[in-house]
This record gives sequence, C-alpha cells and structure tokens, in this order.
Amino acid sequence: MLDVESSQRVERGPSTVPGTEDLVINMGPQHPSTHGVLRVILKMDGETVTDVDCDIGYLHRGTEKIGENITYTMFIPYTDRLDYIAAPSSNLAWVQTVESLFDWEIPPRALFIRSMVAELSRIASHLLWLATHALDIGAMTVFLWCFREREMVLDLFERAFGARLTVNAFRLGGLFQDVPQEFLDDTRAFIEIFPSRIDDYETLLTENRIWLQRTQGVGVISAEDAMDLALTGPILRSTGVQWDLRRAKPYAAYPFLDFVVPVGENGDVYDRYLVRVEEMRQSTRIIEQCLDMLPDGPVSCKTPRTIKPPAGEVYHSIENPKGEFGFYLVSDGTETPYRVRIRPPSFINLAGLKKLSVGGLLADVIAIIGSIDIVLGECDR
Amino acid sequence: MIAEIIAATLKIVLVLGVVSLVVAYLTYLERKIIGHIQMRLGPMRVGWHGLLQPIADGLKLFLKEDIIPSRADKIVFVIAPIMVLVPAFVVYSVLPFGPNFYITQVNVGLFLVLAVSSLGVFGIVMAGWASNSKYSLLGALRGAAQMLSYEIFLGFALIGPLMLAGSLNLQNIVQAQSDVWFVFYQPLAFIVFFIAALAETNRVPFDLPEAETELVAGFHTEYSGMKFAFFFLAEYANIMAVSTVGIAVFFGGWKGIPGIPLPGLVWYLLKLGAIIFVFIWIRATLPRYRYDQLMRIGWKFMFPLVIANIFLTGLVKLLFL
Amino acid sequence: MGLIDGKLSDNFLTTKFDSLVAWARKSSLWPMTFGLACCAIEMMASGAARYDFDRFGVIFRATPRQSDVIIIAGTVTHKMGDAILRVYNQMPEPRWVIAMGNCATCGGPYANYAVMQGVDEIIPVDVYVPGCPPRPESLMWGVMQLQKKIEQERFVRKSISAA
Amino acid sequence: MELPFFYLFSVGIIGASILMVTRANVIHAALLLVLTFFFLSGVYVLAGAEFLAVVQILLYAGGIMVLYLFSIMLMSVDVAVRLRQFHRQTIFAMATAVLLALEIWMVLSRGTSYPAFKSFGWGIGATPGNVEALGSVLYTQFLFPFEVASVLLLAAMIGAIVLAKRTIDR
Amino acid sequence: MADEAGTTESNGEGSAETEAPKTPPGMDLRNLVDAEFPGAVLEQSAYEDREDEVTFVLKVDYLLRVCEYLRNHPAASFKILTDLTAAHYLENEEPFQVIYQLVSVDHARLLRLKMKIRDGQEVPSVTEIWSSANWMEREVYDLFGISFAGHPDLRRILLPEDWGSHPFRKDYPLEGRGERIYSKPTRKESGE
Repeated sequence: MLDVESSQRVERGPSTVPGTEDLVINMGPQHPSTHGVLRVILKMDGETVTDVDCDIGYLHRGTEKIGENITYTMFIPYTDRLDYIAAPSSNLAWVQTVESLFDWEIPPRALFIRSMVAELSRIASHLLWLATHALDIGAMTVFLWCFREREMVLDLFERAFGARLTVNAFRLGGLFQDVPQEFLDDTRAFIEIFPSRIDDYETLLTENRIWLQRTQGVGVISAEDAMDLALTGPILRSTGVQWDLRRAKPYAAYPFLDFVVPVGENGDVYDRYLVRVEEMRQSTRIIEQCLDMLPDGPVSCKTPRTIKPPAGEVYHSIENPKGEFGFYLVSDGTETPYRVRIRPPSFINLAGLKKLSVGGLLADVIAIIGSIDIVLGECDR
Repeated sequence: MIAEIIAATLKIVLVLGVVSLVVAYLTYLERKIIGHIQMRLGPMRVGWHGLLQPIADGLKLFLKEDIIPSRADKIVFVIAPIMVLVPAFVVYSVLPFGPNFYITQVNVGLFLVLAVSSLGVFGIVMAGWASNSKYSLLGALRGAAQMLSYEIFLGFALIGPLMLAGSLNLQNIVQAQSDVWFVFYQPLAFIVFFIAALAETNRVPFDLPEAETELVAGFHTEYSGMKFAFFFLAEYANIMAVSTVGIAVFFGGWKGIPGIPLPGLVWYLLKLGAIIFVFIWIRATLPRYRYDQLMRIGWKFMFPLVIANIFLTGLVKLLFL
Repeated sequence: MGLIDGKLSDNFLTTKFDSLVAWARKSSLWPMTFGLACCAIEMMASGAARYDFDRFGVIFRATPRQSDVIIIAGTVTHKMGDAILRVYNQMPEPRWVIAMGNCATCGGPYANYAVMQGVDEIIPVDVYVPGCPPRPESLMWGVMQLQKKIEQERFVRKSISAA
Repeated sequence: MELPFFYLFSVGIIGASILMVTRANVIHAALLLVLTFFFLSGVYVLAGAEFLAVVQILLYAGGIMVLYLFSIMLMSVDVAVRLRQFHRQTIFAMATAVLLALEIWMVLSRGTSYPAFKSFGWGIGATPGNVEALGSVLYTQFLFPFEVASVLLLAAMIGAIVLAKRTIDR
Repeated sequence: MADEAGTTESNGEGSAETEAPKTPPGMDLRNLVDAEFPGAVLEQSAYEDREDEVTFVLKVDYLLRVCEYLRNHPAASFKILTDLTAAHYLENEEPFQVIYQLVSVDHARLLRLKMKIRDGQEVPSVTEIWSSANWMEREVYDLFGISFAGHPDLRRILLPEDWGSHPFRKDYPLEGRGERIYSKPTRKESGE
C-alpha cells in the first residue's frame, strides 16, 4: 500500500542547493511485499539502498504477557497464532517446553505423529514462502501452483485436527485424540504426488535465467556473519553451516528418522531457495518414514487434570520452518507460567535485513525480505 | 470535401469504438487466460462466463470518486492520463487492419507510429511527478528510462524490414510481403522487436514502472476512478497497437496464407489474437527483471544485435539484390 | 455526478439506473490487499486457485486509490490503527469495509494492552465475518453479503429516510 | 484551408514559448516546451516537411525532452521555485533580441534570392516530405558535413561516458 | 515467587550434589570461566541437572569480559547469542533478571547466562560481541525498561515511540484498555 506518508513531497536533506540527495522510501506498514505489517524505511541513492531501518511491532499482541496470565493448556491456541503459517510447529515447541518440566513418557505413536505433522507444516510454510517469494519477484503462476498444494496440506490438517490454519494440534502429554486412518491414507497419497509438484516449481524457477539473475549473488552473507547475527534456519544453512536442531538436539521422533540436512554454499537468495526446496523433499521423505514406522498404541500419556509443573526454568527450542523457535519458560509451581518468553526466529532473522541489503537495489530488498521468510505474528508476538 | 470529412470522421469513430471495446475485452481475455493457466476459472459470475466483467469494471470506475491528492500538482495530474491515452489511440490512425480498412495512409506512416507512441512516456512521467508520492516518482523514473531506451531498439529493429520493403507506408510494407513474411527474412529483428515491445508496453518481465510488489502500483499509485481507467485502457491499447505494427511489419499484416479464402480483417484478427496470447502467456510465466538488468539487456545485448542486423541486411541487399 | 446524487424520486428510470449502478459496483469489488495477521493467509487462499475470488470479479489491488473495499484481515493493534485510518481515508468513495475474523471484529482472543478491540473503533464496518481465522468460504460469504448490501443502495434516488 | 491552421500553430508556438520562459516551475516549463515542439511540427506538416515534423516529435519531444524531465525530476524543484526568476540582464537580452529580429528580417526580405540559400539544393521541395529524396541528398551532396557531424557526436558521446564514469569510480 | 523458583532450583542442585558424587553439568565451562575471571559466576544451576539448562548467574561488572571470553575460547565457542530476554520478579531485592541464551554450533551445546539487577540499573550492551543483541536489547528496553549502556540505537521497537510505559513488568495490567487513548497519528518519524 501506500506508505504512511504517501502524499508528501519527496523528502530531501537539509541542503537548499538543488541536487540529487538520498531519497527516503517508506515501505509499509501495508505494502504488498512486506508480508504483513512490516514497515521498512529505505534510504536510497537513486535505486541503490544506502540504509535500511525496520519498524516492527504493528502486530504486537502481547502474547507473552497473555501467557503469564493463563494456564499452560490454554496457551496452546495462542501458539497457533504466532507462526500461523506453520501452526503445528509452534504448538510442538510449546508442548515440548512444558513437557520438559515434567518427566512424562510420551507414547511413541504420538511422537511419530508429531514429527509427521510438524513436517507437513514445514511443507505448508515453505510452500507459502515460495509462493510469495516468487510473486514478489514477479512470477505469478508459481504463487497459484503453490497454493494448490498448500490447500492439500491444509485439507490434511483439517482431516486430523478439524481446522485449516490454526489447528491446535497437540496437547500436553501427547495428542487430543488419535488421527483417523483416512488422514494417514491421504497423507500417503499426498507425498506420492508432491515430489513431482516440486519438480514443476523447479521447472519454472531453478534454471530460469531471470530467476537466476534476480537471486544469485543477491543478499550474500557469510557463515561467520550469519552466526554473529544469530540467523537460524535455512538462512544459516544456506551459508554452509550444518545446524539443524532436529539433528543437533533431536526431539519428537527425529532420532529414529533418516534425513539429510541440506546446506548451501554462497549464502545468497538463490541458495536459500535451493535449501528450502530441498527441505521440502526431505520433509516428504520424513513423512514417508513416519508413515511406515508409525507404531500402534496410545497417543497420550497419563497427565494430571490440572497441569502444575515444578518450579524451575527451561529453554527449549525446535527447528521451525523459519529457524530456531523456542520458549524460555519460568514456572513458579502454580497453574500459570511465571514468565513466557518466545524466541522468535523471524524477529531475529529480520534484524539481519540491514546487513543483507545495504548496497543492493530496491528490487533486491524485496527479494531479500522474501528470502528471509518472516511471519509477523511471531516476529512481533 | 465535406463528404471526405464525414467519411473520415465515420472511420475514426468506427475504429476508435471497436478499438476501445476490444481493448476493454483484452482485460477480460487476460484474466481468463491467466486464470486457466493458473488452474482456476477467472471471471464467471458477471454475465455468461463473466462476459460482462469489463463493462461492470468500466462503469464502476466511471462512477467512482475522483481523488486529486491535496499535495499533487493539479493541472499536470489531470493532464497526465490524457497524455497517455491520446497517443495510444492516435497511433491507430495509420495502422492497417485490412486491405481497405484503415483511417488514413501517410507516407511516413511507420515513423509516425513510433513518434506518437514515444509520447506516451510523457503521461507516465507527468503522472509520476504530479502525484507527489515516492512510489509514483520512482515508477515514473523507471518508466522514462526504460521506455526511452527500448524505443530505440524498437525503432532500430524495424529498420531491417523497412530496408526490404523500401517504404515507410504501412500498407506498402504489407504489400511487400505478398510472397514471404518478413519474419522469415528478419528473425533477429523480430525477436528484438518483440522484447522491446514488451518493455514499451510495460509488460512482464519488464513491468518495472508499475511493479506491484515493489512500487505498489508504480506511476499510477495515486490515481483513482476514471483517470486510472485511462491508464488501464492506454496500456492495453498500446499492446494492441504494438502487436498490430508487429503483424504489419513481420507477419504480412492482413495478408493470409494463400489458398485459404478469408477476409483480410479476419486474418488480421487471428494474428492479433495469437500475438496477444503470447503476451499474456509470458505474463503468466516469467518473473520480473531488475532495473539494472533491464538496462544491461537493452544496451549490451539488444543494441549491438539490431545494429548487426541492419548491417547484415544492408550487406545482403547490396550483394544479392 | 454530485448534482443529482440522492435527489430524485423513485420512478422507472431512476430505479433502473440505480440498479445498473449497483450491479456495476457489486460485480467489480476490488479489495485492497490489507493483510494483518493470520486471516491474511486465508485471504490469500481465497484469491488462489481453489477458491478463486476472480470468479466474482474480485481482484486484489495494491493501492487504496483503486480499491473499493478494504478487508481488515487480522488483529488491529493500536500502533496499526493510525495506518489503517490513513489507508481508509485514501480510498475513494463509495468504499466498504469487511472486518475479517474475530480480531478485527472485537479483538478476538487478544484482550490486552496492545490490541484494539475491533476495527470498528476507528472505521465503519459493513460486514463482519466471524472465525479465527474464517475459512475462505466464510470470506466469500462475507463478500456476497456485501454484494447484497450494495444492491440495496441508492444512488440518484432519495434515501428511504428522506423520502 | 491551411491558413487558419498556420495561424493556430503560430499563435500556439508563440504563446507556449512565452509561457515557458515565464514559468517558475521547471517541470511546467519543460512540458510547455514540449507543447511548443508540437505546434512547430504542425507548421512543418503545413510546409510539406512531414519527415521533419515526425523527427521533431520523435527526437525532440519523445527523446530529448524526456531526458530533460528525467534529470529535472531528480532535483529539488521546490527549491528552484523559490529562487529569483528575473535577473538584471535586461539590456543584454534586449540587444540580443534586436540582433535576432534584424537577422530574421533580412532573411524574410531577401527571400530565397539570398545567396546562402542558393547553395542548398532546393530540389527536395518538389516532392515535399519525400524520405528517399532527403536520404539521397544527405548521402551525396551533404555527405561530408553529415559525416563531420556524426564524428562530432560520437566524440561528445565518448566524452560524456568518460566524464560520468570518472565520478562513479571516485 | 521468584525466590521460590530460585531456592527450589538451588535445593535441587544441592541435593544432587549430596546424593550422587557426579559433577553437576557445565562444570567444565564453570572451571574455564573461574580460571580467567574468579568471582564472576555468582551461582550455577541446571534444571534437573540437564546439560542444556546450565545457567550461570554473572556479576554485572564481568558480563562483557565473560561473554567475549566464552565467544572466542575454542573450548566454549559460543558464536551465537540466540536469545536475550528479561524477567521481572516484583518482590525481589534485585527485581530484574537479564537472560542470555548462548549456542555453540561447534560443540552443539547451550549455556544460559543471567544477571540480577536493580530497577533503573544500566546493563552493559553486548552488541559489540554479538550483533544479534541489537534488536533483542531494544526489545527488552521497550518491554521492561532496562537500559543498555553502549547500545548504538536504543529505541522502542515493538510499541509506538510515545507509549511511555513498559508492559511486561509484573505491575502492569494485562488489559490496559484506555491507558493509551487513540490519538491522531504523529508524524515525527517522517522528518517533517
């Protein structure tokens, strides 16, 4: 949209001499390619970006504060609305954090279903990312194709948990109820089709000359800088660092699963694209293994009626599609948490935008924001 | 004398009426074709298969509040859409639609087309500057640089075929292709012409002046209602005009394939449909170029190419004809 | 057109004209892409292949100057309120507002210091679509409700209360 | 039939020119200059020089003026508007104007009998607007001046690139 | 409340020490820091003796030196500051805790640093050591009102510039409706 100051004179420096000074461009908080309510203030010299400042918080809903006032179970639906693109992943992070305060034995069937649903949500998230990223660069058809497959994933969620987007998938101690057999059948059908659909997207993009020119060598970051900025997820992996919490700190059923952590080389927008596309393929593999290995049995352990964890503090994080998504949780032994801190991958990755985009062009900033893959719900919390 | 004027007026009204209607339906066609490429249906509810959609859109835009931003330069802001639309329609005065279906013939016809269409950029520049918004200004700057550069390639690409035809009159050029279409003699020129045409009409992959995801709506960000409709109409009128020029110069205009007896106008419409389909197809398929890449392609790749093409054509003509 | 707006009495011509205007307006509702939170994702899904808003002539425009309806899709915070008001003021008349989802309707689950309890605190809302987030079908229903509402609007005729 | 148009265009040229030099806003001035070019090309058409008319629009209006606008838009117009517009150069300007008027009067009074005109091949005039004739004259009779002009333009272009490049490197 | 949390933790740790002779987790790091900066670590704890929950409570004066040391020492190599937050314990004498969550990719381990500070006490900024601290310190400043000395650009980040209070403090009500009455947009950021 129109930026907030859209009907104002082009801003100039204090100089009164006519000349070419830096142009200040204000994108957002409602701009088609800031993916929500992000506001980016760009200083530009012609088309070259000289400074970037992000103004966030337009979706600050005080989720952490709410979490300190309600019970552990009641907070699960709020986690849906953090990373609403991959809601089950957020659910998983929360339930595992709370469970880590106890010494419950989560039944294996629940673990496998959790991993499977988390991977499905990774696919859903990456599809949305690919759709919007391609749309930002101007490829319109990829957007609609990705949404076609995303709808299939959302149908699966609906079949298992009764909702499309904010699924409220997991409960403390396991699942609310077992997933229906049709869900498993449909998931199998989906993962049979899906790899060929990834091929379709790749046909449109991977070797497309325009796509290559727009993404290769754009927004380059080194591994050292990426770690300095605490960038996680596909951005860190695109620089060649093999850091995936599913591997480094395995949770749910990941210790039993065989998958590859794809890494890039150059740390540019194109490598992030390749890493994410490969992650979708790996997710398909993981889901297939989960389906094959899925044990029978209960889906929830015995949990007390009121959840009152012992006092103490834990930090637990999982590999969300966007990066390290974690909770720092302080319990004071009552029914409500004392302090809930969400470790937001989008927030921290977005802080790297300045480093990534200064010196590039306006169109590059768009591509870079797309490649960071932010979701404002979890960025602003 | 008076009869002439009346006849000319009738022709103008007829052509303009038909062109406006066709242009309006181009938007419908675009939505339908892109819809089907993207596995959806496109407009369905407004009229049979959405056939009344452009009319509803136009009527709605006509009845919409017409905002002139308070900090805009009012005169320039109002003139800008007219400056875009008028050249887009004036071009049709010399375009050949059929053997006897044209408004007038000028012996510098093709040159006139280029000259008039080069004026369209003024509207864009004026719109962008007068809106007094940064997105509009950036869109206008991009538009000016892009259209100015690509106009040169467009013009140079046409020189090859012109040398073969030996005339600037569009009807003569069409007549010169009685045996073989020039696209077979001048494939290089046609490729450059087509790319330049995409850029001239601000179409994907060169839709930088109105890149939705970067500049909101580019130079027409601040325009609403009827004025916006003018920009919209002009864009599609330009597509049709540039396609018509392409057909006339490279595809034998209204001349058909020998042996199939169809009127010239039908042949013309068939070819027009095909070219416009390619325009829309490209829009549905390709991402957008970046500004510096656009310039690099133009000046470092296409410009030498057209110069080489002219040189080659001259050489061949000198040696063999 | 300002001269005859809402001044004429009901007769064959004016009713036909008004229904033509209403038909044009309801058939070509261009919403502004105004995604705020979770609902924005469902709004995007509504525009995508399966639900295909284009069937109704609904295409998303990026600039408020060229849009007819603004779909407030998501939680409205106080910080965002300023921007929403500005965007709304930039839209040309006639304009409509759809409040999509519980957050835009009444604040939803976020009853706290940062969140505005419904977008109707700052701009007038025509259609409320419930859900958290509403399914694309619900949003479609909301658009159809709005179309019904537009059908009954009067353009050159006097308003009912004045008549 | 042609006379009213001639007067229309002439009044247009004069009016637009006067408006152009009196505008404080550079963008308005530039747009008025474009309008002047339009009327001028109208006069060319009336004089039978269709080719020249088209070139006038294509190069001056469609090309050079767009570049002008382009560079003007990058500058602060607001500041320029506030600058003082008329300077104390009235006497100098008047002298120049008188000289120019004298020159025009001489040309008009002597007409085509003026020796300088004789050297041009007025054969083109026989078939007005004929591109072929123009081309053949340009490449035979006036080949040398044409080539000199080309070389000059090339040198200027290279010079411009070198100058621009140096500022970028710095 | 916080005291409760603190005491139960240290109790747990103490009992673990007395019952089993095994060393508590994180001892290697503790020794590393103690050797270089004796007295920098005030407390050490870990929830249920888990390797990933090792927490050092640091003295404020030592923060920068310890952080730099932990980042650069090859045996620690905490290259990533993954999270920086705060917590408010209303009844404590030092009511605020600033919490740093470090990650070492090389050793695949986590470490939590903690500082207890008084209300209004400034904390040295770690932005020089980890760039990622920039936004997170701004966030803590925004929501808790803790200032960081030496931060390059300490502004509010999530809430509007003119908010005036710090909602994550425990004495701030959850439903603050009416506290900030909707006002006309301010344009100071536009440079006008």
